[in-house]
Amino acid sequence: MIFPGSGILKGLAVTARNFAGSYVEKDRLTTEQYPEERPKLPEAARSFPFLVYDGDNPETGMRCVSCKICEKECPPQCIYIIQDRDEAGKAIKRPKVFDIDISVCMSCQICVEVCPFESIRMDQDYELSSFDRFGSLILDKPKLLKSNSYYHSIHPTEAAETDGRIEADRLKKEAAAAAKAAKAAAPSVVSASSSSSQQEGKP
Amino acid sequence: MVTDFLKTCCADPMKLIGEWFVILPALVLLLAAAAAVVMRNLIHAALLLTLSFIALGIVFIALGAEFVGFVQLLVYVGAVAMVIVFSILLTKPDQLTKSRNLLSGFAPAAGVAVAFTALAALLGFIFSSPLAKKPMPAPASAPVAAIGEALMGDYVIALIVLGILLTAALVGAAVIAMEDKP
Amino acid sequence: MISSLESAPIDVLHWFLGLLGSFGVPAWILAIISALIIIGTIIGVFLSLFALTSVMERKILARVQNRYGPNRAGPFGLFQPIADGIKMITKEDLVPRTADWIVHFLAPVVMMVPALLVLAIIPYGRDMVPAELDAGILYFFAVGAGTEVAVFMAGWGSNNKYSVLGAMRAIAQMISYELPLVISAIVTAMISGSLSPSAIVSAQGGFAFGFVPQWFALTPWGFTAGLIFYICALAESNRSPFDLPEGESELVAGHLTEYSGFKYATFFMAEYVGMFAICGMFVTLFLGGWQAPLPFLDIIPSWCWFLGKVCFVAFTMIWVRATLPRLRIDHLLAFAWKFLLPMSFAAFLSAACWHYAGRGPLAWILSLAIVGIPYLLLGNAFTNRFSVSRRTYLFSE
Amino acid sequence: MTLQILLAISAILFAFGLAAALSRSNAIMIVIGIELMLGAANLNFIAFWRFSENPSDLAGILFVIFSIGVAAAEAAVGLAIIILVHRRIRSVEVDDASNLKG
Repeated sequence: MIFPGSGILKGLAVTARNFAGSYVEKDRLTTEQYPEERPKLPEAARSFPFLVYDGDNPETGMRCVSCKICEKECPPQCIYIIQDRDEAGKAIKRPKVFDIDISVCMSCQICVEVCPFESIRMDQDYELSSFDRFGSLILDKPKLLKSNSYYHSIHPTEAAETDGRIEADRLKKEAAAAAKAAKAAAPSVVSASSSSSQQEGKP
Repeated sequence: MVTDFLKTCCADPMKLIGEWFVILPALVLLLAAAAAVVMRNLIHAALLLTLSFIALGIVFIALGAEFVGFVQLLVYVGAVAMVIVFSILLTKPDQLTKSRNLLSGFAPAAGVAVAFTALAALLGFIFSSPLAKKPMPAPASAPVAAIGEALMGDYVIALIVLGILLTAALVGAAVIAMEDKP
Repeated sequence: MISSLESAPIDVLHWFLGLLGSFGVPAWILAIISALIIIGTIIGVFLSLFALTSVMERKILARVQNRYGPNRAGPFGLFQPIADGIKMITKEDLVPRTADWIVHFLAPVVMMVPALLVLAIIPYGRDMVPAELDAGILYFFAVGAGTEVAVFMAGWGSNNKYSVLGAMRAIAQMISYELPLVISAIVTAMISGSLSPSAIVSAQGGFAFGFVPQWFALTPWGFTAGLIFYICALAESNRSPFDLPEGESELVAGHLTEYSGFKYATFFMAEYVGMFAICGMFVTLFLGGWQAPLPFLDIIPSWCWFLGKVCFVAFTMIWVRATLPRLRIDHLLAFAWKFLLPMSFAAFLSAACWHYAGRGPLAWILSLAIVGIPYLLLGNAFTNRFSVSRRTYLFSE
Repeated sequence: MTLQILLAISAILFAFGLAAALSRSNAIMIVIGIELMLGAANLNFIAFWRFSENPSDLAGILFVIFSIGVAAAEAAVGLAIIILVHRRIRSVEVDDASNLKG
């Protein structure tokens, strides 16, 4: 013999506790009030690619050498690169145009994997909606270029790793160049030093 | 005619409204009933019947029988009309318009003829009777307390019999419409 | 000061009418104007209550589920009803090509009329009844019966099988729950000896021992009848857990499926106004109407008490909605016929015993027994009947 | 207004009901006709009560109340029978229910 209706009363008590509790305990309310509070993104969060540059000047510090590997590897083919040329028409290791159509990009990160110069990386910016259907969904070079410090702010571990690798590379190359220079002694000191300075890029 | 109307209107508007308060619902009642009778679509007929019940209830209220008017609305609109509608839905709602029309064939025409003969006879009696020419007496009312006293006093046996009848009808309807177990 | 607040609405009306009268407006026009002002005020108050509730209900439901609820439109989301209204008005009014268009068109109107008409007989405060009717309670139920017609018209006129199914469910539910509703309301009429709402309210006046209000809900029979009335009110206003006529998950909103735009808004409005009307009736019949719960609280005007009680009852309805899941249709009808109807008869009998046993301690024991024993028996029979055993799945695993 | 008008209205209503009950072949329409006739009778009772010498004698009103109760019982049983007939012969046309063996 149970008291009929006690289950309903129990249920009402539960909902009443939830109702009152949501005014007392703030951590019951898990909803984020989006435009006012932003989610703290996990470090591994990724949206679309961007280009990293070193130092303060995007043009001179660009890591990209316009090797076009990412353009070839991109599965939906959303990357478009034109190599820059100087007045004489000679190719420079720098892209003149670098566009990513993020309406096509599928965030697969293959471009990041294949880039040998640690130049293209994944961003965390997710507020990319716009009223312009064609223009603003194609990110061009000025929009894509972001500083290494920004990279450090979004993916600190990964950025430190990348910097370490670049530094190690540079040291290795310097050591190799030094060894080469020591071994080959005199004959072509000028050319060796010039080539090493070109390869290591800006620190 | 028009001047008369205006004169009454200016002299005592409330009296005029009072009179039309009976006539207008009565007109609605007759129109809705006529439409309900000739309507081929059963659902429309039932809805028009509901409208005529509402109009009848308003006529009762306008005549001073408030309690009866409300009972009429409660029982007819709330229960009888809904039961009719429900049984229409339970019995082949797909063949609604196949019902035979009025005045097609001999038997229905005879039925209508009988009805109109009865109407003519009734109207003849009504308009020849001296009793029916009586003017309207002062407004009467039936207070609920008085109705209650009468129901529990002089008419208590009738009330009990009605209660038994309703119980029997409830049980009977349930038994009749119960699904036969094979 | 206090007495002026108490009768403030009436005083303002009289002042305004006196002002008009001093300009030489004839008396019968004044009578019409006064009626129009009263009607306008009541409709205005209830429509703004509806607007407030439509946002408060969502906020309360959200809080129960540990969410915030609407808080974007205006401060605390209070302008949400305006946004909803603009959305509803600007939406396209769709009528299905095969619909019975005249029935389809008339249904929202027919739905709205009884919802507004029933507001006429509710006593909103001391001497504040728009229409003092001898048979007020009967009027309430007679006019309320129009809602069923409207729901049926909506379901049939849409020419949609889900709508017809929803309408049939709604009619079955409303007819079934009308009986215990009326019987439990009649119990109060029996004790107070009148069918007039204001007489029933004044029968609940006064305080036992100087502080316990003599509301009908505080007696065994009144508590039972009140609970039955409350449950039936939930069912009559199609609110959860009895909202299966418009169950979204099974019937795609039942009779409302083919309605959009302003017609849908009208249905929504009528449903909420009807809910407030039946809350008002519940307060009038069982919670002492406009009477203050404690003697010294009389300083607060009676209409504030009435409004407060109505809002409280509406809040409990939202609370119940947040708690209980929807019933199945056969359980719903069985509950009405096999539990609520016998219980309302028990309440009837219990009230009679209460009256004839002198309303003293003996009456308490007798009426409590008459209500309590059937409750325990029926309730246990029901819980055993519908108890769920552990399911065994034959072909899984 | 005189008693004549009310009686005439009630007579016309009665004729409509009679016509429906006699000429329609659908059983539900027959029930509708019977309800109309009962309504006409009720209207007569109320009219006579309203025009009576002694309105405090409530016989007319009480008769209407009983008549409404009886009409409700009649509608319930009648429609239950219609549903039963429909279940047996899949039709609510009274002409089709011509077999005495059910």
